[in-house]
Amino acid sequence: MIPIADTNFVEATWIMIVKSLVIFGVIFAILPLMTVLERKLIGRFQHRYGPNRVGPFGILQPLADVGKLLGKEAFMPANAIPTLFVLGPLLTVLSGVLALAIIPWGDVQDGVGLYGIDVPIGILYFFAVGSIAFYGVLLGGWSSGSKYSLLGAMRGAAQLISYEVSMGLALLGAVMMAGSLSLVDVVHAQGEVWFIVPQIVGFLIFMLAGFAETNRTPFDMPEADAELVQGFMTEYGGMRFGSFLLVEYMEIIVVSGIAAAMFLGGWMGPGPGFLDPIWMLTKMLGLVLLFIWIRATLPRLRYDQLMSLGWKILLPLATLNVLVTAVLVVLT
Amino acid sequence: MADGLSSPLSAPPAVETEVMTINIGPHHPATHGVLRLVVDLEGEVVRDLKPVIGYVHTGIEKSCEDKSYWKVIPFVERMDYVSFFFQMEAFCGAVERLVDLEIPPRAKYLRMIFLELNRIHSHLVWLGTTALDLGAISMLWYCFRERERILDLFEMATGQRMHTRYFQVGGVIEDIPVGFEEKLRKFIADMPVRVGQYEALLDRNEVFLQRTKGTGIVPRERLLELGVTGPLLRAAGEPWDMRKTFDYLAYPEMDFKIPVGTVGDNYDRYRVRLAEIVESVRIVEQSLDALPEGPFIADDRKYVLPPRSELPTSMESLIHHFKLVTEGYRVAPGEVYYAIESPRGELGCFVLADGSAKPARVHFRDPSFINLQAFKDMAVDTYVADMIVSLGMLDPILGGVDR
Amino acid sequence: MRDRQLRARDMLRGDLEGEELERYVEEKVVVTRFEEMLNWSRANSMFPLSFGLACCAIEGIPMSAVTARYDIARFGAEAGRASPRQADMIILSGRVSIKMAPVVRRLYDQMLEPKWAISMGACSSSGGMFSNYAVVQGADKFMPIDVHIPGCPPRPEAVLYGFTKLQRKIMGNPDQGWRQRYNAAGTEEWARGGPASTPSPEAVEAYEVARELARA
Amino acid sequence: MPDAPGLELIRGEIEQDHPGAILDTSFDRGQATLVVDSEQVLEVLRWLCDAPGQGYRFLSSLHAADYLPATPRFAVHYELLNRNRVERLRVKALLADPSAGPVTAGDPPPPPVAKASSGVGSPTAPPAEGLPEIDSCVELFPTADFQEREVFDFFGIVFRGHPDLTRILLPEDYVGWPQRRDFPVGGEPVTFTYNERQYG
Repeated sequence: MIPIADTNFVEATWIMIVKSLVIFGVIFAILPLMTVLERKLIGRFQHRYGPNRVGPFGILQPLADVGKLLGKEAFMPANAIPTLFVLGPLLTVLSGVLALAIIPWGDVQDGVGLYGIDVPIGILYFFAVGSIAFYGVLLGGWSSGSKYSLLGAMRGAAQLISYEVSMGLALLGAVMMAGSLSLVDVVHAQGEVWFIVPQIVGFLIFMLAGFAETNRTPFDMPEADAELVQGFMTEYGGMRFGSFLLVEYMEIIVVSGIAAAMFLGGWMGPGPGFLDPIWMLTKMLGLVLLFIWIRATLPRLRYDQLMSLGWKILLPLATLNVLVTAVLVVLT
Repeated sequence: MADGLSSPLSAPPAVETEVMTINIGPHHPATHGVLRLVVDLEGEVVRDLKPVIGYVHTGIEKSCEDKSYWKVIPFVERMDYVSFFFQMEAFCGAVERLVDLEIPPRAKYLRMIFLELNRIHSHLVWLGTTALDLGAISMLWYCFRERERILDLFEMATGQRMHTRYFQVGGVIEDIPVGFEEKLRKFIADMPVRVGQYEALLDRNEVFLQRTKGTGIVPRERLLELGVTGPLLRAAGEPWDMRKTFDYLAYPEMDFKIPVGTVGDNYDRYRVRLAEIVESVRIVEQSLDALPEGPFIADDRKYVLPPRSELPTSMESLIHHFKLVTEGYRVAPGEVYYAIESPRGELGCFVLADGSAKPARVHFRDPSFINLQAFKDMAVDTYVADMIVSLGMLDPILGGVDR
Repeated sequence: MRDRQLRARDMLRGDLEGEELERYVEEKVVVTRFEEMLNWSRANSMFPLSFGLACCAIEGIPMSAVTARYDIARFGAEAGRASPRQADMIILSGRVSIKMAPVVRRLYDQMLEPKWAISMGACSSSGGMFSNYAVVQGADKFMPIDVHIPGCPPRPEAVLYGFTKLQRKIMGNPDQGWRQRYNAAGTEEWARGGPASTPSPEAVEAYEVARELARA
Repeated sequence: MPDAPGLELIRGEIEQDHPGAILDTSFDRGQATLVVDSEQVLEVLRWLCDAPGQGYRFLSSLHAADYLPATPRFAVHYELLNRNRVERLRVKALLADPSAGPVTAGDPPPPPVAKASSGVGSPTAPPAEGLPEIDSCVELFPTADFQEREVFDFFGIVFRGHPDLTRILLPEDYVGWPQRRDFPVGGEPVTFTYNERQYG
């Protein structure tokens, strides 16, 4: 057997399986709650209640949503390309789930690492897997056979290319300070000071690019509903549409998780070791709230403004940040 | 981006590109109703567009010919359904000119109060929906919060939220109720604060400024050629407001300013409308202060229903009431064009009387309909996203466009 | 508890016996429960098509009914979808002109089953005051309508009331026999003679899963 | 508004340049109207727009009316506005109905004009026969574009030289001119329980 990646730490297979099941279960319990959280929070931002009729505090709302979406008619437009049309949502879900694996929830405790996997190429893995999502968007939009979908998909692809670069460069500073690509090592390196302090520029660029990566409000070009109806998912209905929606939230979790691990000290926090995952979750949730807050507040950028922001401001800034960090790291 | 403004979108790109014709509407989230736009896109740039209208054509003008004069009023309200008081005023004013009826001063002031409240209401609906098009979703809720207060006032005085049928030929149908003034004063005290809050949310937002500044510019001369009036024209620097130039109601006695823009871009349109809200609040305040005592409807029994209290005692009143309700009043042949300043520009009403109790022709010169012709000039050779913003800033009400 | 009672009753009657009886009872109970569950989720998660025709649009779902004072979001119906593929409910808010009627029908056809329609206001219910050459006298002429809301325009409270009526209808009170009556089974593709409308594979799968779970 | 003598002055000046263009003037309820020969309406409008001292450069509204029993049956109204002097002036171009023949006042109204307008809908094909015609003023006032289309849509008045004279508000394949006085209002009775037998 050829090892895909060299792991720092070897565990029994059954532990890995249990771990993956637990992570999967926890995340899929959080995701629906996030949708209802967003709807309720945006409601509060807008002086209203939001869903509150289904279950206590409307907490069963996502259950109803999923049930309804599952019960919808499976439909494909007459001029869609069948295989690719189905493949689109599958790919996005796949990439979202795969990216969850590297988020570190805690240190190695009692011989078990509280994370899915700890690959030495951690960040690269995140980029590699995250980029697959855009294949889903592109294929889904293109194969729908609708002009709105096509425009949305094209915007999505261009947006990915523009922002992936700045995102990578933004993380590079933290990576250089930690001296490792592994997320666990990066968290360990933040024992004295969280990287948000020395790497504030990197953090901001990463979050900005994260908004663009997840197609959230100031940068929701691919699904700008005032212009392109629903962008790439115009023709999707039922659970295929639901999975696009779900992946959006999954990507928010992933981006928040990476940001928390890279810049906010990951699981670090006062208290005994078993609180580590709680700390991680708290930090992630804080970032998720930021996402929701911004969605309720900011208008959308124009497509060309988005591009020039990415290429003319974020990219030079991120490069400069990397250079300065490199010099400082070498000097100290 | 500064370079985004100066980039020559009108020049053909270096690479060979294909024009894609895309059909926006009649159902589209950003067309404010059922406008259909056939747009030629070159990449993201609009190269040509053609508005296709008529999807809510209701035949109101034809229906009006079939109703007696006082029954026409509810029909005309439903044309431009966010500025219903203005349609009523245009029609009632035209008929008053036809029958040469002077309305009492209290009715004039009451009409002004409701017209200006309606103007605020219309601008609030515009602000909310346009901000929604821009992606600033919460503005809709903030604007509609204030709109509900206006509708409460309408409901208090007239019994209906929308389409109130409050204005009558000869005045208004009822006096304002007790407590209305107090509620209105509270509202006009709050409204400028709220406008400040909207500004805080939008005007200090770099994204909003980037999206609106320098987009959708049409020069003043071209706007005048196209017959555009209202805030669009004023944003281009032409101080043309019929409340100032023509003498109707008691506007000459009011002290208010005409907000004027400089460049004529979408940002100016936004600023002009926000400033108009503040000016309208001032007009409401002044007319409330100066509200004269006296009758709220003219005392001409030929055209105006007698007061309810007279019916049991006066035979003559009963006869008048019966005649007016069953047949209506006859109007001597003639034609009148009466125009007022609606939230969207010149709202003209042409009434042709042929001597019978029904109008022979009612035509509305709806500002949305005329202004929509400028949309092509605003949107061609801009990005499709700017086209959506320009459409929002144009503020067409499709009920008014199609009538 | 209940299936034990049922089994006891049928055993007493002697209609069913042994294993057959077991299966019968389980199927009955599970299927009705599943239907109920599905209807519950459909009723509580309505995505309206963000679509407006005329005056009523200002008072209805796209605008007033979602605003702070009325807040249809409480019922989980604020997520207006611009694409008819993702919407469950269309609200005809305003007069339907002869030019618009084919478009509305097309939108309705593009929505995926199951779908519902509310006709809001007098104009779309009956033509209202506009009894003339340009307005379709009632939207029932070209598409099935589930709930009619009277008013010109109806107050947002009336819209909410009509919506809760629709929710009750979806949950099977009254039942949905009208669909057969109107032959409102399918989409445009179905009408062209395509394959008959079948439940989606996901739905079938979910159904199987639920059955398995119930068995275990 | 120009007052009554002012209106006569305008009439006199136009008569000098375009003899026979002005058929009549009227000053009614404070509104001044020039009744113009439909063949020369464009000249009159241009004169009112360009002549020194006039400057009626803003076309507020363009609409038509159907005076059915009267002899020149139709009229196209131009509501002109002088924005410097804040004066309105209505120009009214009378148009006979060619399909009706010489109708005198008091004759029964002609049958409904619901003929198949085959050419309507495509700008290239000539409009149906038997429709009144008038010159388009789109060159002079670009704002007249939509309004002339609307008048054509509702009254079947053809504007010669209009760039795209198609139906604007009604469906393209609609037959008939609904705002003419002899066109029925249409609609249909609503069935209620009490009249179900009658209409149901």
